[in-house]
Amino acid sequence: MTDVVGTPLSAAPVEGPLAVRLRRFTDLARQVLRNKTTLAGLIVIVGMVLVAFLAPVLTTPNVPDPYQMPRDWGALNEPPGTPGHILGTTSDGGDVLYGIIWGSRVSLRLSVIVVSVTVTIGVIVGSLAGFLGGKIDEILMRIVDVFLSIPELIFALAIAAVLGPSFGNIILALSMVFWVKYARIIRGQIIHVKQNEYVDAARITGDSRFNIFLKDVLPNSVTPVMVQATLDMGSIVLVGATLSFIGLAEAGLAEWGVLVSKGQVGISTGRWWASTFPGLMIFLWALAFNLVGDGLRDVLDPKTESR
Amino acid sequence: MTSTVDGLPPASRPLVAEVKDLRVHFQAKAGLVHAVDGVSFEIRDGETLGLVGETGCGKSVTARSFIRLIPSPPGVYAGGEIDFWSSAARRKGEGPIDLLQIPQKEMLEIRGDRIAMIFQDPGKALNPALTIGSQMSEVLFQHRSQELMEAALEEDPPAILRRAARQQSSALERLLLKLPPWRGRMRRLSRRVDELVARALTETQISNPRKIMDSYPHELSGGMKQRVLIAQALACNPDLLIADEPTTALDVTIQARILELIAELQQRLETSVLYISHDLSLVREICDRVAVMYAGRIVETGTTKEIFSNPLHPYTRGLMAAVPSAAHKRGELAAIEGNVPELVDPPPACRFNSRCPFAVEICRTTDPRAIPIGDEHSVACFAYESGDRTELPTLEQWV
Amino acid sequence: MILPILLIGVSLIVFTLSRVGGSPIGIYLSHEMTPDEVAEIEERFGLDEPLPVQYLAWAGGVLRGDLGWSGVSVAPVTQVFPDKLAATMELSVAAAIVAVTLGIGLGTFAGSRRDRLPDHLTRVFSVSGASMPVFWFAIILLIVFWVYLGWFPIGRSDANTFASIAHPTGLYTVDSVLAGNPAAFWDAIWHLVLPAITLGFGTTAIITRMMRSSLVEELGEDYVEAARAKGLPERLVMKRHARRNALIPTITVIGLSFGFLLQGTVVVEIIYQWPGLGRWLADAVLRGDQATIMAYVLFTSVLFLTVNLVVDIVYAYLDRRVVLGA
Amino acid sequence: MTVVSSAASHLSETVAERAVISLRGVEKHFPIKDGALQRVVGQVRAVDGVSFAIRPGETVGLVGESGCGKTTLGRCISGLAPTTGGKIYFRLGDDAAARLDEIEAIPEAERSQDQLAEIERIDAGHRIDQLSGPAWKTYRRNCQMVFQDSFSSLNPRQLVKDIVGRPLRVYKEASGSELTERVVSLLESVGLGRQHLYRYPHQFSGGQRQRISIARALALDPEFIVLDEPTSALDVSVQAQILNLLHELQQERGLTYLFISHDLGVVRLMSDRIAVMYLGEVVEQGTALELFESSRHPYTDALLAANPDISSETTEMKGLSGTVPDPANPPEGCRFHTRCPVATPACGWEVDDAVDWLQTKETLLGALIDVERRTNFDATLVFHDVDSAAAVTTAMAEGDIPAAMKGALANLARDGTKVRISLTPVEPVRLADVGGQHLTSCILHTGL
Repeated sequence: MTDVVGTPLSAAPVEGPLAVRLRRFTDLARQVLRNKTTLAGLIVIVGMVLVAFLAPVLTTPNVPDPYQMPRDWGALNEPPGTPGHILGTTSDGGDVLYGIIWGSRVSLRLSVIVVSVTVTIGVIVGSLAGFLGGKIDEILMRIVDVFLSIPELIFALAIAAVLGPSFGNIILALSMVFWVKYARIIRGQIIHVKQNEYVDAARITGDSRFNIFLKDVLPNSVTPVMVQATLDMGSIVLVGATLSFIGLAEAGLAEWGVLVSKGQVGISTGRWWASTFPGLMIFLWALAFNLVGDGLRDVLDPKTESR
Repeated sequence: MTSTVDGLPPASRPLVAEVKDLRVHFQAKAGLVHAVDGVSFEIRDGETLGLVGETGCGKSVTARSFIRLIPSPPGVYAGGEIDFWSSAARRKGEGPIDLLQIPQKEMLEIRGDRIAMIFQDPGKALNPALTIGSQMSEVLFQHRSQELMEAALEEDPPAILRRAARQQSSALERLLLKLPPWRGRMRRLSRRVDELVARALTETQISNPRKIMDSYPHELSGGMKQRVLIAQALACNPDLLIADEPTTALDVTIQARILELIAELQQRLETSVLYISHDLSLVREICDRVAVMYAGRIVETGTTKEIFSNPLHPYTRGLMAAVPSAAHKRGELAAIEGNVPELVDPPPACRFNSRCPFAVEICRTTDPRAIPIGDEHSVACFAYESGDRTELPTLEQWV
Repeated sequence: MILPILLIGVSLIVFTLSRVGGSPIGIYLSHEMTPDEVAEIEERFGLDEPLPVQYLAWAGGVLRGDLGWSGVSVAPVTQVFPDKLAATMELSVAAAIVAVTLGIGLGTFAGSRRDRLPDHLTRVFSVSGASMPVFWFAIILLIVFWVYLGWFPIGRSDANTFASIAHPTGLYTVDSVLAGNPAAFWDAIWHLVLPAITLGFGTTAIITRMMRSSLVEELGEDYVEAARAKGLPERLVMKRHARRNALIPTITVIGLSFGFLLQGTVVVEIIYQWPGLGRWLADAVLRGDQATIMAYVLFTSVLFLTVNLVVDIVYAYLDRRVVLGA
Repeated sequence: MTVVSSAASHLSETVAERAVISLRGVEKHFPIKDGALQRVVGQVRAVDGVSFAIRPGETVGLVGESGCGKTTLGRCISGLAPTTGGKIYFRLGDDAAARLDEIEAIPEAERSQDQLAEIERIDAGHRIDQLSGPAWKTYRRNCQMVFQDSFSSLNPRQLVKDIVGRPLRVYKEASGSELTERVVSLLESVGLGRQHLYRYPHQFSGGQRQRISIARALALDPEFIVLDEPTSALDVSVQAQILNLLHELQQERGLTYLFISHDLGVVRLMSDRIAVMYLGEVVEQGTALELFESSRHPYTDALLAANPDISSETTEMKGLSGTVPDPANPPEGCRFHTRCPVATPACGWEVDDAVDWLQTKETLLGALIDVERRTNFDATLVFHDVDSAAAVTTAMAEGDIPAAMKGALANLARDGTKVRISLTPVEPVRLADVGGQHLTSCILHTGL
């Protein structure tokens, strides 16, 4: 009923393959950025990533370990606005601003590592299950189901607790838990994409199974994974910070969750700042990636709004 | 199957509906899409009017405009009117109402009661989560609540029951209605509705209505679902039935049965039918008159006999020659080259000019108007404009 | 049918974790013990047996209700469990009620006004909910409503009120109703408001989003148009057709988001000093109390699976095309 | 197996001494799985013993309604779906086919070692599921397919050049600028051009996309193309373009087509010979002219009657009652008997038909508790109460049931709430020649 047909094809100028592919990409990018909230999210992300990269320039790194909070024993519990401690200090004299800046570095590292590891594992497992099918699919998916039976934060928490408190272990624990989602998504996509007639058409040309998987199946299956990965860049920081809030990171680490936990003690006496600012950063980080992820989904994958 | 109401010839029967210069536009990113762009035709009492055209020509939008089903936004009724004479109004000698102007409340009273619709895909037009019986009873509750109450309840039923019969119960009331003293009367009411639903199903030659009523849509075959939808549409004995490609999703042998059924019911109930289709040979079988649509406009209207024996518009001729038939030799179908034009902010012109082998300058710059050719035939083509009638080449020359 | 497989799988994971994380008898050991004494304890707990045997022994113990010794509570796990469970259940059920009603309501509200102001506002709400660190949100609410405004208390109940009534169920709202004590009831509710809101916020966001998008999808279905063509008023079209069917996929999400809710209890209980399972777990994590952690993981998974089983049954009831067990 | 022999030998109309594709009793059954253990509880007999041959240069039309198995058969022939029974041969010589006929006429147990070896030798060289190496490649290259849905049959992430050029790349026929030129000439042969090389499928209309599909199928210069409803998704004016194009290409390149469609008008126009399928079986086959001018099967008659021809003025459309039966449990005898307007008592009436008839008697159906089945022709119906049982017995005896079914009713006896019915058993119907290479399975015409 709403099918209004046809751009007159002959009118458009002839373009080379590169130009066509590039234009497809820029068209998509323009479509994504047309949405104002997506654009806002992207700006926040760029800002935070910049801060992460420029941390050694913006602050004087603590020695020997810049990821440990510096202690200014002469300025405990200073409120925001104190000279030298614009966002105030913690109960043991840690500068909140320093924690926020180096915390963004920690969060960036956390999310990049966990997302790349989990996407890789997830795509491999999901592809094996979805493309090969049969018994392999059956076994892999049962494993995935078992993993999904434990709420992910609880699972990660148990692993991290067993491994002992350290931020490295948090990264490890999250990597062990979060791949499952991707395996499931990509398997579902592949099974769906496999039914398309272009896969049959490729089989008729006589191309190998592996080529068909690589050229026809995988490229048409990855979109939801990209969307999910963007969303997870945010939610992994959320979960990671929760774990360090509970106490699974090293004490004194310049990490947002640790800082909120540290500041929590003081709120009953009105010292609100040590928790509020780092927490706000977690919120902004997650929000920004959620906005961009939503925007991507609206453009790339409008059918599956949320699952 | 030309039906004769009161023995009158088609041309002199009273009007049921008259569409005048209807325009429906859609707001798209690229601009305003003129999906329906100045459509005029009339439907007469008891006749079947076929509205034919290819995908995207605006036939479905035109049909939905009768009961204002176009979602807005993005759709806009940009002009024109649809005049409608209900049987009651005509009996009382009242004038028509403009379906595009009446308030929403009146529109709700017309939908499903005076004007009913059956849809292209019977599999999708039924709610998968409700039984057939409960879906069909909705129509009766909506439009026949008064009669239902009179038949099943006492003289002046309490408000809670009146509201139930009008489907206005709140969650709490629905709970209360399951308890005495209302439960018994509620049961009488639903028994009465079930009877009416069963009768409506029997009308469409369903031999086991009670079983069908308890079924869910997925348990029925496509043909059976379409029967159910027809029964539902005709339950209130409407003045006009809009059939939007009702058999496209069905197999041919089932399709033929459904068409027989519609024709038979139409004869009996004296309903007028607006039949939307892309299939010329079907339209020829079942319609009294035909209007051919192309790219948002009507290019030709006339009696079925006229249109098929003497098609005038180049598009109509091309379309007919493109349908494979026993008369064709392989490889010699008449294909209309090119594609349907874009309908975003179109300039004044004959919409067919880019594909028309006979197009001349005026076709590209001016909107054509409908030119009457005889009593029962009109065509929107400049070739028939001037008095000297430069006739187009014949159908045979198309190929 | 798949449930036993999942339960066995979960128990295997828990067992593996408890063996990986150092000695499961760490809680009984101390530095003063001689190697012989350690070996004796190991033998007593069957640690000299091969792993499959250990697993079976452990699983058998779990089935008999032996979940080990909780170092944090200095008592057997099964003994401290019920009270803490009641506290957590009261909190999560309250949060779930908030989340489901609010989520479905808001989702319907937004979905039926697609791309208009209410829809945009709801989107802001749901995106923030999904991005909100629960522990930070809890702290912010505490700062505002407890520290500055003093409207709501923390903890689970007022000590005097607690002592004034009996606690047969451990659910204080229910207990106070049973005792016929309105003051105790209000006290229980009062203590419940902030934690329940905090806990429910994220879940509300998830449900809202799902409800909105599935409603938008349903509204585009042919049968909704057909319902309009029947002359039904928009209210009925929405209620009987669109909303009802949009609930079907939403139900699944509600089941899954229950996991989100459960994991949220950990931090919420820490911050609001709620004496439930979550806080118990956090303590155990800090003190390296394996038995408590594993008991918690096991329990949470079983609860999560049960909820989703119920959800599947409800789903099949709502959507007659689904055949259970297939 | 006599069906096979008659089918294969009678189709040797053209002079060439081999067929392109020969089907011999092809079956494709899909298992129905149920329960947690996914046990197989039945078989959907999508294609159930189909035999015919396709000669070089001709177009065979395969027509039938949805679910009749025509698309599945097309997928089997093009090698996309493995068969579960019967054999499909590629380029089987007529002499080899004749040998197979001879040997297969002998009961399996009585065949000699030599004969078995001969079958094995023929199979190894021509049977598509046993081909390997170069033989498989030859088959794969020469048997292409065009699909119904041009949206889903073109990879949305590939440019037209990659889509059309892909077969050339797979067989390393061309690369670089030569590949581009070959693709351009392919595009030109289907009415597109160089300007379309670097476009994505979504930038084309339905008709144009179908042209791209055809260009891809032509890339390796195949002998044979399966056309699976190539124009069903298109508007008539565009359909005409594509049908003309297909004809033109066939003339130029001497292509052989299997044209699958539900549209009789299109099949009639495009095909030299036509096979009509119903519920997994071919019920009639013959030349297009024979089939349309003097069909010998009531199902074909029904299709014709339901499909008005636009050029004739006075056709009365007629449909069929009932629905297509479940292919997992096809009717006995002639599978069409449940809907056939001219069914006789010998057409295969069975217990299920009696139960189906009860469906139309609502009150009686509700009283039916159990069906104790001895065979498909003999069962005891158990009713809730004596009255219902008596009512059913009377109705059946007094001819409330279809006359043909009543004719087949051999025994009807009531014992309390139980009604025993037995119907005359019949053999499955077979395709048989009724003259002029016209085959039908209708017993009214075959007299079997």
